[in-house]
Amino acid sequence: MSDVLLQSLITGITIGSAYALVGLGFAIIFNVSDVVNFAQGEFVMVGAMSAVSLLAVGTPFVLALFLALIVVVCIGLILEKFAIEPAKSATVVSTIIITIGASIFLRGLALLIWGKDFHSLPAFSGETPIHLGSATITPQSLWVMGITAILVYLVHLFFNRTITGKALLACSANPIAASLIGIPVKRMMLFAYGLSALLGGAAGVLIAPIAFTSYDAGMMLGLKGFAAAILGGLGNPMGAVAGGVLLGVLESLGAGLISSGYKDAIAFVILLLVLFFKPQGFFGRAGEERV
Amino acid sequence: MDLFLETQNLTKTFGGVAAIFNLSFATRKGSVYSVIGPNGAGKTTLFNLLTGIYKPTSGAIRFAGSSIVGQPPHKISRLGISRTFQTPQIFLNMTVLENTLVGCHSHGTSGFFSAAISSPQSRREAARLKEQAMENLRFCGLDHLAQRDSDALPYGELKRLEVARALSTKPKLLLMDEPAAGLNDSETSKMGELIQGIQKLGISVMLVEHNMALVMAVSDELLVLNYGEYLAEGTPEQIQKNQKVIDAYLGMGDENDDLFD
Amino acid sequence: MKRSLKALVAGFALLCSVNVAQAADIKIGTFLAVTGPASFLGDPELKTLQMYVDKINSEGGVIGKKLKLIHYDTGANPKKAVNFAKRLIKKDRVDVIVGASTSGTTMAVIPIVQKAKIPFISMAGSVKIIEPVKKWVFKTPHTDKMAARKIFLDMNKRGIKKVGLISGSGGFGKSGRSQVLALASEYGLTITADESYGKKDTDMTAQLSKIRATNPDAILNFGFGSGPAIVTKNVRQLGIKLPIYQSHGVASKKYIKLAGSAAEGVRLPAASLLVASKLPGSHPQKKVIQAYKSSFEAKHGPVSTFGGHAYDALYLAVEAIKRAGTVNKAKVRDEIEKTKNFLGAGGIFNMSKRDHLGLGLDAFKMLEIKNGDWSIVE
Amino acid sequence: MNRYRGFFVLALIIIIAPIIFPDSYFVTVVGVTIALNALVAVGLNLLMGYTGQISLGHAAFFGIGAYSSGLLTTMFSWNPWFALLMGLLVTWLVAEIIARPILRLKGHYLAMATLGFGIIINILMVQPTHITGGPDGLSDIPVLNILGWDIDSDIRWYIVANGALLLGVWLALNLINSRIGLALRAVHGSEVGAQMMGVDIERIKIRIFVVSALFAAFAGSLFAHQQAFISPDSFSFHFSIELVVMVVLGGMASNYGPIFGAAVLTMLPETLVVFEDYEVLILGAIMMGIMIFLPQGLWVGLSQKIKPLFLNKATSSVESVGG
Repeated sequence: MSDVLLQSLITGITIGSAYALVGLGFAIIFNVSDVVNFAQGEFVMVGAMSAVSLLAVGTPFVLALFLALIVVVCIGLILEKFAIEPAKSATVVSTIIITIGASIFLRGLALLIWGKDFHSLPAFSGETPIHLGSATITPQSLWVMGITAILVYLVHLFFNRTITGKALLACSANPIAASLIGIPVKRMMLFAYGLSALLGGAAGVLIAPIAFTSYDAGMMLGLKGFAAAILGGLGNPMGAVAGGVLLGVLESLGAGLISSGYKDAIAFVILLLVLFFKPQGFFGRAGEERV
Repeated sequence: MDLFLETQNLTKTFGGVAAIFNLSFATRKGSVYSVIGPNGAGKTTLFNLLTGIYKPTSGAIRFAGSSIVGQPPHKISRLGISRTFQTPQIFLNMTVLENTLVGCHSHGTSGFFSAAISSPQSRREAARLKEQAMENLRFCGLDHLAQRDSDALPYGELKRLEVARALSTKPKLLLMDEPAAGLNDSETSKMGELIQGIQKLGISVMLVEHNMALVMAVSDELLVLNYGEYLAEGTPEQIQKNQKVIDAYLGMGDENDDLFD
Repeated sequence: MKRSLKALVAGFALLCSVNVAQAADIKIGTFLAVTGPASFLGDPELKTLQMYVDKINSEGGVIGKKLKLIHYDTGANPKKAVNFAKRLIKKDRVDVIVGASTSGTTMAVIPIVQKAKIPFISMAGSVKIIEPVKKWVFKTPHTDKMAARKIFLDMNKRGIKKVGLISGSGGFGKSGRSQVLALASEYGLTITADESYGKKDTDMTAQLSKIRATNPDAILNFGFGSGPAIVTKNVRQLGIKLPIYQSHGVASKKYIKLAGSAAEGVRLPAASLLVASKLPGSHPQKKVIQAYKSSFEAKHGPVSTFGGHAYDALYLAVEAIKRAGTVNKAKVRDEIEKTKNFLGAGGIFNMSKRDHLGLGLDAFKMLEIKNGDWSIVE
Repeated sequence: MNRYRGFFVLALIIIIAPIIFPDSYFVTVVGVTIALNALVAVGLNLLMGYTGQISLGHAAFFGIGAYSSGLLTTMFSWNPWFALLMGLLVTWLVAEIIARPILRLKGHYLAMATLGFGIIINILMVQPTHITGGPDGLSDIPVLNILGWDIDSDIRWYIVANGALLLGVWLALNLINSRIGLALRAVHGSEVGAQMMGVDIERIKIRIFVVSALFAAFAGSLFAHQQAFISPDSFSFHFSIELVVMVVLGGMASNYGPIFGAAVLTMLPETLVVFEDYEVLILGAIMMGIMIFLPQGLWVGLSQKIKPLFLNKATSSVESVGG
């Protein structure tokens, strides 16, 4: 049983890393604009799909990954510019519908461009698994965990050490005050979407060698990312990362130790319980609402 | 006159900082009792404690002889305390009359089922409540605007609408949080008359207000707070002569309310 | 408000008036999961139908009439399938329905076709579609029950006693799972583990290490989509050396491509179509299969058995219409039921009152993946 | 009375449509789907549009209704009407139990929690195959019978489903115009404000959540009998989203907006089928477009755009008379 436990943990952290990157994207966009971007999962899909296409036309591997990320960032910027910005005064519910519309639109676009097949990317550095006792870990898992850790650290530094990062946080705290002290809120919004798209795209190319990708692969990852962001306390980037890893581990422990059929149910039951007892998520700001 | 609303050693802290500290006071039935103090003195926090929106960290609140600590706001409202807000909490998605009708909520009994089938009993009740609401609108001089969307109302009328709505709960005690804030002189004097009119109906009033002329004109008694603590209590004349009060206000600099306007 | 009401009424009027079709055509209705989670079924199915309807028309049609194909995309949603089936019957007034990529959409429309009394040939897998027999309902793909039997026979031959089962939580996987559980003891097999995974799951190592802990002799996976490829990869990543069996749900080259080298040695039951060129010249189906394969691949790329089911369904209907000499629904139905020795892509069909599929276990070949290609296990 | 004017117009459209277009697919088949979807949407609108509480899990209640009817009539041969009542009862219980903790959440947290609830219920439909039939679903759900009248044809279903819709709209109309309705809208306007007016906001949110769940469950039971077959795919997360889109697209906080939204969203795929692979793309674009340009929804948005056309005319004619 202990090897099942260990294997479940490894799997959980790998998949959880992808959730974490998607969740981080959710948190960043929410921070700046109070919008939950349901098209976040589509960034993941577009990243992986673009890389697949670029490789297919003979682009060198690293360049293909790099260009794929640029494609995703462009999609993120376009989304902000043409769907989010024009609908500025929209309520929570209508922004939800807009981003769901955007996610359906991107899926439709992907369907036309890439068709309905599953695609896979080659692993970054071979497929020979590394043995840890009776459990194994693939090199790609290490890539996923490692690059996720680096990205998360960079985002953390960005928010705490750079002027732009601090300006982004200021926009979230009080957009009117932010614009009064000369922070270009509009450009910050654009930047946030670009950054989230980048993170989503990165999750896409990292996870594609493990999980494959298809035009409709984004939906589920988007949902899980949203759950991760909520679990960590919306608007708390590092909370979202923790939430993502936690969700991944919960799912795979649920599958490995309890019941694979009910593993999603287990993950969501725990999510609900967390919300019931800590309505602001694990790391969200709590306290009485001031009137 | 008997004691009506009283607190004993009331304290409320937010993250270790006391917004209200060890406050004890009592109001009399039928009086207009004002709470004044510099900005940040904890006046709105006090109202939120009295209406159950915040739970006190410690201390007691008694209304008409029984403790109301820990009661949810709607229960406190049904016990007879209603309030208006510093920034009006008008239901902007409704008309003026509908806003006032919500105030009548606790005086109706028809539930989901009889409402959904529009039973004769619920229709009779609706007509009765509508009459009550109209009466309160008339009292506040808003009856001609009854069918108007509330989000189209000028600020002064929004403030009076809040009063009409609060009166519809048939309160014994009405807490008014800066009713004159943002009003011009003529609107302010109208508000003053309204407050006196409310007192004449036999409803006690507790007032938080920065406009000292208004406060001095309508109040029977004043409580002065400073940084959440009791500073002084007394009639307008007594407060105006109180050295501690004068010092506290002078210490705040001249941007603050001029006590001796 | 009134104006938008008017617009609504006008919209109704417009939609209802587009109801003109040429009465002379033989109308073949179909509703497939061309998008959505089962698009890998619906897509080749639709392409096959379109290709062969064109071909038949260019050769002069059937009983002197042209065929007209009317298609709606269900996205594998049973709710949509119900309305589209009604639309085909009521609005388009089709003569026969071939279609439904998934068991869910098929089961959903059965009450409707039964009531409308219209012949319906499904391309979905579940045995529930034809067991018990429904008067107007036929199907062309091999059942999951047949697949389970074929696999178990092969396991018996190899001396496998204990099987670790993993299945997809979709309709195909669930239905296959219940057949496996029901039939295992008949072949003297024990199921040591019974795990599952969701449609969009990305990693199954947790389930597989749990299966490994039960010490099976082989791992059997019932499912379709990307899941089986991930399972295959994960098994090898975990260093599990056991034989892997897959179902006929992965019978397409895409599976080998996705699973890569991990797919080596995987066995699965599948129609002869996949190994057309490796069939002996004497094989009765060889001509049909090779013709289908080459014309599909010339236009659309690698063939899968799923398109073959559509080919069979279309030709079963067309042959029945030819024999009946009319599009009278009852007569066509009777003729479909009388189908004997029909050489299809999936096997040789012999239908009867009690068998609305008409395929025997011999329609399946046991295949093994060797060097990235299918090979026949004898 | 004034409040029923829209109701009568709706009833008129429903009655006239099949008379003008007898036996038309779009009226008697799609019309049934529209009516059932609209019934759920009207209920959801009570919660979302009027009370301001989002639910991304309403497909679950629709499903609970459908599965109660399906299971009790097929496995235990219950009378469909008792099964339907049982479905409502079960829904009531489930809604009541989860409403308390869930409705303490706000905004996106509430969205996530309801979404999670919907997914859990869907898994409970998929996994216990021996009870629910799993992903292959439940077949042979018997025909509904009203006073000896079998509801077994499209036109009969048209009558029943639209009758149910009219009943639902009538109840919703009464509710919204009552003391309760005012309190609900007050909760949407300002929660503290409503509390101070003596509204028990926790209780009233729970009540309306239950009511809107019952609307969904009732429609779900009818759906099960109309389709004669149900499977978990019909009650997935996607349907929850579709329902929300119906309400928002049509226009929240108006009783007819959601019906209009349900009609549009049900018709859209039917008409977009001609675009084949472009269908998905177009659907997404339409959703975004409407929300960007008519954020209040089609119903409210369009009528606001149309009204000035008439008003301008009216005012200008008045001016010319005055001049």
